Amino acid sequence: MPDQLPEHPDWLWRTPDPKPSYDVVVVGAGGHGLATAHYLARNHGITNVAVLERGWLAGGNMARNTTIIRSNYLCEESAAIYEHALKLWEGLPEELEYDFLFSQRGVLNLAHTLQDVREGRRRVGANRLGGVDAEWLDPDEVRAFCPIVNTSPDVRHPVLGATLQPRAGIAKHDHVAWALARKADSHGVDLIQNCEVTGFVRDSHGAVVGVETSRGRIAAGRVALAAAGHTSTLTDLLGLRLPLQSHPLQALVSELLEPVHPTVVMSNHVHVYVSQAHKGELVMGAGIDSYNGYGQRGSFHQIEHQMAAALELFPIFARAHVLRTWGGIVDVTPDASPIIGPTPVENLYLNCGWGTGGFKATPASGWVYADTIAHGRPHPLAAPFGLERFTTGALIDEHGAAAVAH
Amino acid sequence: MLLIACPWCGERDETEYHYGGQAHVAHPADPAALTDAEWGEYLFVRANPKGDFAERWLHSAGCRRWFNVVRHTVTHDITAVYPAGQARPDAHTEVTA
Amino acid sequence: MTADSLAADNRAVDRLAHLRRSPLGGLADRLAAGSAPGPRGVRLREIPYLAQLNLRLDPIGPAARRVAEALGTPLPDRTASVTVTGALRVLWLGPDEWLVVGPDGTAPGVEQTLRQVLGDEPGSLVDLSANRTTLELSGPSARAVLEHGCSLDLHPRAFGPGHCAQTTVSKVQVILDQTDAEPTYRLLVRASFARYLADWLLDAMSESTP
Amino acid sequence: MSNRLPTGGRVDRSAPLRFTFDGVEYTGLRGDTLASALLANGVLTVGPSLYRERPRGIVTAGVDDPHALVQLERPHSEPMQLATTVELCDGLAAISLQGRGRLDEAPDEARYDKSYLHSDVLVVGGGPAGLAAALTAGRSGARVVLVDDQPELGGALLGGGREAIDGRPALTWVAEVRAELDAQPETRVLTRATAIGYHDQNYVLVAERRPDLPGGGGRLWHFRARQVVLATGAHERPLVFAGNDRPGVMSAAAVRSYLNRHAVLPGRRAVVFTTGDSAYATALELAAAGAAVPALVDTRPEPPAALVEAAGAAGIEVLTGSVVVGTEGEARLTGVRISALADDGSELTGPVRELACDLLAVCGGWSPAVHLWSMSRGTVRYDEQLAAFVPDSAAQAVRAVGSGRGRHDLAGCLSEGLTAGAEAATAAGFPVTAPVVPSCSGDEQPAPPRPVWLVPGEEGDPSTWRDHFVDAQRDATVADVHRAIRAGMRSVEHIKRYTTIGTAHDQGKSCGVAAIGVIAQLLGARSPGDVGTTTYRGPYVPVSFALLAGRERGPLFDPVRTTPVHPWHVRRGAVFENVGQWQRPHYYPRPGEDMDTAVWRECRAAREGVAMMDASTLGKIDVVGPDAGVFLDRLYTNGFAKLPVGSARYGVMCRADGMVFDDGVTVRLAPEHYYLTTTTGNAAAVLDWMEEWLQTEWPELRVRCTSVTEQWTTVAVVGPRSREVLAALAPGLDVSNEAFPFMTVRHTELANGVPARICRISFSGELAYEINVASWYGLAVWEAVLAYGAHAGITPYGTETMHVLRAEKGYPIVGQDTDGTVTPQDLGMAWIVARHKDFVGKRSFDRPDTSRADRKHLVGLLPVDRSELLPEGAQLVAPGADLAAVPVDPLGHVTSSYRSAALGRTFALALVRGGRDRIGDTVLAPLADGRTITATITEPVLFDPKGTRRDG
Ligand SMILES: Cc1cc2nc3c(=O)[nH]c(=O)nc-3n(C[C@H](O)[C@H](O)[C@H](O)COP(=O)(O)OP(=O)(O)OC[C@H]3O[C@@H](n4cnc5c(N)ncnc54)[C@H](O)[C@@H]3O)c2cc1C
Ligand SMILES: NC(=O)c1ccc[n+]([C@@H]2O[C@H](COP(=O)([O-])OP(=O)(O)OC[C@H]3O[C@@H](n4cnc5c(N)ncnc54)[C@H](O)[C@@H]3O)[C@@H](O)[C@H]2O)c1
Ligand SMILES: Cc1cc2nc3c(=O)[nH]c(=O)nc-3n(C[C@H](O)[C@H](O)[C@H](O)COP(=O)(O)O)c2cc1C
Ligand SMILES: [Zn+2]
Repeated sequence: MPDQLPEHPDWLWRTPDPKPSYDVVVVGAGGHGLATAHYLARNHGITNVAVLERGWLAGGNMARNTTIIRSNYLCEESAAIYEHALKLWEGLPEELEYDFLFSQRGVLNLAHTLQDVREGRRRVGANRLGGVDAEWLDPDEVRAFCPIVNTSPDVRHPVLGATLQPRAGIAKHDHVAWALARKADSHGVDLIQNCEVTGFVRDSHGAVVGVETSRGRIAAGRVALAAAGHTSTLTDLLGLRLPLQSHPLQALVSELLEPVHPTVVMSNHVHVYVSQAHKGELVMGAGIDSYNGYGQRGSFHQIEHQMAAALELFPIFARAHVLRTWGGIVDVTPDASPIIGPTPVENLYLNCGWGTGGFKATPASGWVYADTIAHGRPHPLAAPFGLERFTTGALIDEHGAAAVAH
Repeated sequence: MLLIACPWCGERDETEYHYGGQAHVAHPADPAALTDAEWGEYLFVRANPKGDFAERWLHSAGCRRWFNVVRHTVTHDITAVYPAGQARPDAHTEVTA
Repeated sequence: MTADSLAADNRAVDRLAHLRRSPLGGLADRLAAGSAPGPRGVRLREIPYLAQLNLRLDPIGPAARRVAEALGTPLPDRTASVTVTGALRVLWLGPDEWLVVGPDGTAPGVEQTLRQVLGDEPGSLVDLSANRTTLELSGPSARAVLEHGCSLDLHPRAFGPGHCAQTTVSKVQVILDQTDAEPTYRLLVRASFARYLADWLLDAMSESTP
Repeated sequence: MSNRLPTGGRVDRSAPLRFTFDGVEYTGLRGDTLASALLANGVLTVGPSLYRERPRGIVTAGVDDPHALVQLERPHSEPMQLATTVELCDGLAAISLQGRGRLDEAPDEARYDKSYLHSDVLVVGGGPAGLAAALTAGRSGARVVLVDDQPELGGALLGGGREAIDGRPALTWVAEVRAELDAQPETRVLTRATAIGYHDQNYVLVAERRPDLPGGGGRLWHFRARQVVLATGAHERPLVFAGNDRPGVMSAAAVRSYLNRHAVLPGRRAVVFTTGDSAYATALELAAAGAAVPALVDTRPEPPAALVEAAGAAGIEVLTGSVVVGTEGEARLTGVRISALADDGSELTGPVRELACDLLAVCGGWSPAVHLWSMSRGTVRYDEQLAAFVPDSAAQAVRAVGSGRGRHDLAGCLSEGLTAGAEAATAAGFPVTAPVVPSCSGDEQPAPPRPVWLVPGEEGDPSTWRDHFVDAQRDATVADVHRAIRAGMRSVEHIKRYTTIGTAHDQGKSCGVAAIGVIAQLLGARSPGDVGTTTYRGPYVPVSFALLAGRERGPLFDPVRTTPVHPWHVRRGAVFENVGQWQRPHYYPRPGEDMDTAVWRECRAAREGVAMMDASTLGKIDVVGPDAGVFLDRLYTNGFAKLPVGSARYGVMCRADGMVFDDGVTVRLAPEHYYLTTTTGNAAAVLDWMEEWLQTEWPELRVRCTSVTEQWTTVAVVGPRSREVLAALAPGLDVSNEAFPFMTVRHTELANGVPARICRISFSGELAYEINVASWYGLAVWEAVLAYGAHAGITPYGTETMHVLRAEKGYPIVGQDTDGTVTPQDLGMAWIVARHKDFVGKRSFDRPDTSRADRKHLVGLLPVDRSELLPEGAQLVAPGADLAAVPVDPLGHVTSSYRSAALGRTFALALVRGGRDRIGDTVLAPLADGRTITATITEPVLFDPKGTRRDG
């Protein structure tokens, strides 16, 4: 008999009404907002916290991502924060007392050109120096690790090798969010849904002292944005302009299939990333749409291209069926790295720009953000990701590592 | 698949075009006169409204002309198309809700 | 001056003809084999070595008038798309851009004449005859074949003889020029993409041919 | 046992078809679906449920079936097919599934096609409403397309029997309409064609099944429609009661459809359970077909008297105000338990009555198929009267008609269709008026239903109702919904994700709204309207990856670009490298040679004799106009306006952020005519970049750019003996150093008469020429060069040798030695950055980070062991670094690394932090296998640093 998914806990979270005032108001109950609330309470003892969510909890990108978790980023700064996340993931099911199906099945990043090979080897080397597990596989080893990948040399874009991060994998996105929400709630954090932040309350010095919401004004000692694709719509209200563009990013699932795909495969060159979730559906991401969009939908040609690309690498998928497609709104920065830290506006903190790849960072993002908010200065792992880099030019360019993202 | 009317060629599928981001961002006349912050802003910061957005498209598979479009970033309704260099025809303020 | 006299001199070409290879020269048999006659038929062939001069200039300047006189026809605008003058077809490509297409060997003559009438007006005239080749797709099913990979509205109410467009067919950019109502289309394609386009068309034609 | 009725139905009794299911042989008829054929053979059970392994049966007759999933094995292999939509064919073989399909490793041989079509009016759905719409729209002369997912038109009428239009059987009207549509020159009808997605700007995707093709391929239609009419009908809802998943519990409309369309009697003794009028027809027709119908259970206390009377006349007892509360049986239904229900629906009243039966036909109400409407961003609202979500306001040029918007009588459907067709055509510019609505009978406007969302269990409370299935495909029950709510969930989206209701193969087509009803009830909401729906997403039915991929697979996946010389490269046995879409010779091994040996040989030829390469893939752009020089000055870091006519210059372009973007040589052919070359991979990007600046920033510049990449074939002739080869090849040209100096261009006629543009430039440090000819002559000229160079042993070389030669000279390759984070200064090219003019990106060099002294610099590396090759991509660390103490501080990485014939050793280029200040230092490259290579940092130019060789 096929695996039953693990039972959820009997109790998840309360549905409280907002109080007039909190020490910290987190805007956005995605994974990052929830993890921030959890670590504010757990690591810093700050529990008079509200997480305000315009819709249903974790209904943004957290509900929509392809759940790939890895830390094999190119730049030291990125690898450090993503690896911090991966280490946290490894203990998170226990910490949160919730089996959210974290599965370290490895991630292959395929190389199809000589330049891909150079870049792959470069990343493997950099990762190893950074303490991130990484291996280089030749095509035969790729086939051994994932037998359904077409490693024939006679295809248009033959597989010339791959990087493998064995500790990478996937987790069940919704359950992660609920696990964080449940813990945050149990620490006393108020998770307030259907509560959209529509404005900011500022004192005579311009410091933010509260938010206006669809459920009334809420005073706040500090306001921490974790609104992903919507971040700049909020900072626009403060006249704070950010290097962010919100784009549609689509994904899709197949019907349930017997296990065929043992790992996670990503190919920047052919534009594929795919895993098979526990229930049995293939989970696959499409390319990012070029234009700005807040519609949680993208253009269908992305999906068509994605399918053609998938069949180049996985001929066995030809007769799998697309069951459902959807889109999210990802906030992309010029260097494909996030922005974390204080802002020029007093009491206002920023955690955004995770773009196409922030699910994997969820616990570390919350960890460093909570620390930053609690101490009013960037956590060391967050320090390189401040807004100043767009002035100094010290970008953390992850386009290579993140080309198709995740 | 958006349908965009090139001012020169008429309605074509989105795949014939190349997206160019926010319209009406002029290259500073004298970059050397700018502070690092101002230059950084020119390089990296663009409007990102949820609502009507004046943006650039290039008809790359057609007449190869750049032009401007006012498109709603939620509904994708296109309310204006005009050649590069022309002022934005409508006086809408961008909605950021 | 008539357009045909413009296009007269092709001696140089004759002399070198044996050295030329067209991008699809080796494929003629396959193109023929993929074609089919009949009421649902469709034919595909390469028309190699067409003269192609890319002309760019201000459409309302004095040079445009001089060019029109030399060609014997005004430069087409978008709505006119194509004008035919003698053996030459003038294709509208953009608000200040045209492609003058003529028979094999006519490029030098046309170029010389146009360069003269252009004078020192800022514009450009670039010989692209070898940059692209031409595939001709014709027959009752030609439109249906194109519709497998071209998102333009090719219905006679929207597109017909005298229309041209730059667009994409499958993954390839083409200049599409409908030359008659049968319909017959010319697809002008960059040489390095010609093989792919031909293969793609042959594959799409197998939908239409029995 | 045969359940096939002797007469009737739309099946061809003269054409028996053999098929197997789970290995057992059966026969069916043309016109059957796999499901109807199975039912005809008395097979009802299709496969156990996903988690609980409960037996499950066929429920509906269409795309909304929750259980009837099979694995097709013949005529082709395909997982997760609905037996209710698979058309039977001879030799078909299928097996049952337990909720999961199996992918077949055998290659998929089917054909997949796409087509783009524009229409004035697109009608989705070929039932009475859609037919009526297409008919009027078509009469206007507009371009009309009607798509329907069934093999024949008629929609719900195909499953009916008693409906009449203009006094004749409704299907006669259908046939007449079809004939008229076929005769309209601009109308097109597609059957077996399912609209799967409705996107912005009236972009509708339609998946057409083509079972006639071998392998069962399909076609994906891309429609752009000025106006759309959605006539997609409605799905009958199940009811939620204990044991409602037992095989033998079927949709009442489906039972009727099997009876009338396939002449199959799915049960001998049937109970009907309904919340409204429509199932009375099922009961009556079952009885007429010979089944015993002991009871019709109606939730309404007072159903319409005429219906009750008609049922009574047929010997059917109508139990009003009642519900089925449970079922009996194991693999198949053997009986039901019936009870009265309190007025407020909260509890069962009165005694439970048991009735033996083998079929329970259920109608829980009708849910208009609002999927496409919703995908078009139209809003839906909950209609209390209809107990259904119906289309509300449109967001695009679309109209919904018929039972797809809650209109459940034939005359009404026709009327709405005729009107919408006329309105749509008129709006598309083809004015027409709707004809008079014909008279209809046999399908009258139903009385209001009495929805019952949750039939109380006979015992326990919702937390224990584990056999009240809400989404049976996911084995999700009322107890699961209850648990989600008890855990704190309030949003329907959360409950969906917690219980996985609505996420299975059918995407909740039948159970979705029923689930909302259950949720509303358990939340204590006033109405399902307060709970709302989850988001409808495409595709409307699952479609294969292969269909979406279309014909652009395998060889057609991505164009392969080749040069005119390509056939020669192939003949010569070149090993190719993909560079962008181009295929370029990587090296030309001779028999027995590996890559290293071949490259060593090719390099030596270039350094010692003469070698040639096909450089045609370089991007080439004609830049023409009085301001061309000024324009190039603004784009390149160095100056071009003052370049003499006939001369060439190397240039570097940066992005506005100051990072190197491209490089190449530009020649000034005439005062107003430059000929610019780009790297192979960047050709299109550079042209786009140039035009972007011209059109959007500097429209005042009188410059025009034209790509001439394929106009020219470029043959590079390289090496000390290249001059003598050129002299022979171009007899009319004075090739002396004085007459044809470095970085100049000449026009000449080659010995074979071909006109050529020859540039004396060098990417190897050797004396070298690039011969450009019209690409028609490319192959001939390549062969001529080869012939004229034969006596000098001219050697063709590929990209690898090119890379070695340039690396020996320290010339970077953009994209290999740079990665978008490298400035010209980082490359040691401060000399190429003009101080007295502005250019794109210049301001960026003054930013704090870009002006740091310890940025990564391009340097040379010489492994201490002269034969040790550094792997490209290898990281570099300081000597003495403790590799075990992660994180280890990296100094940089190897960008290029080769064996040099000229140097007689290995060498590399690398980006190293503060590298120019470390020349002479050693660094370590830790390798994957645990070894480390020690290397010395040097200047990047390792061969002929004084440049003495380039003049020959
Ligand atoms: C299709 C897709 C695939 C992806 N795949 C991967 C992957 O494989 N691996 C990976 O690491 N990452 C992936 N990502 C990226 C990842 O999902 C995001 O980076 C991450 O979820 C963002 O953080 P979040 O969870 O906090 O954001 P969200 O879940 O989007 O949270 C932001 C929340 O803020 C709320 N909000 C916004 N405005 C307001 C307001 N004014 N008031 C109150 N609340 C507000 C939103 O409703 C939302 O719930 C993918 C993303 C998409 C769309
Ligand atoms: N008495 C009742 O309560 C009741 C309830 C429902 C329907 N009806 C009757 O059924 C008929 C309904 O007529 P109608 O025309 O509105 O609907 P219909 O159900 O007759 O026709 C809809 C057609 O659209 C097709 N379809 C649905 N989605 C599609 C898609 N995405 N792509 C392609 N095809 C698609 C269906 O297969 C069907 O053939 C009327 O006669 C009505 O009275 C009665
Ligand atoms: C990893 C993952 C797996 C999913 N699996 C399924 C699935 O099996 N069936 C399904 O209907 N939807 C599945 N979904 C998609 C959700 O139903 C839904 O489309 C997504 O959360 C976006 O929400 P929306 O479509 O309501 O906007 C999955 C989503 C993710 C991120
Ligand atoms: Zn255009």
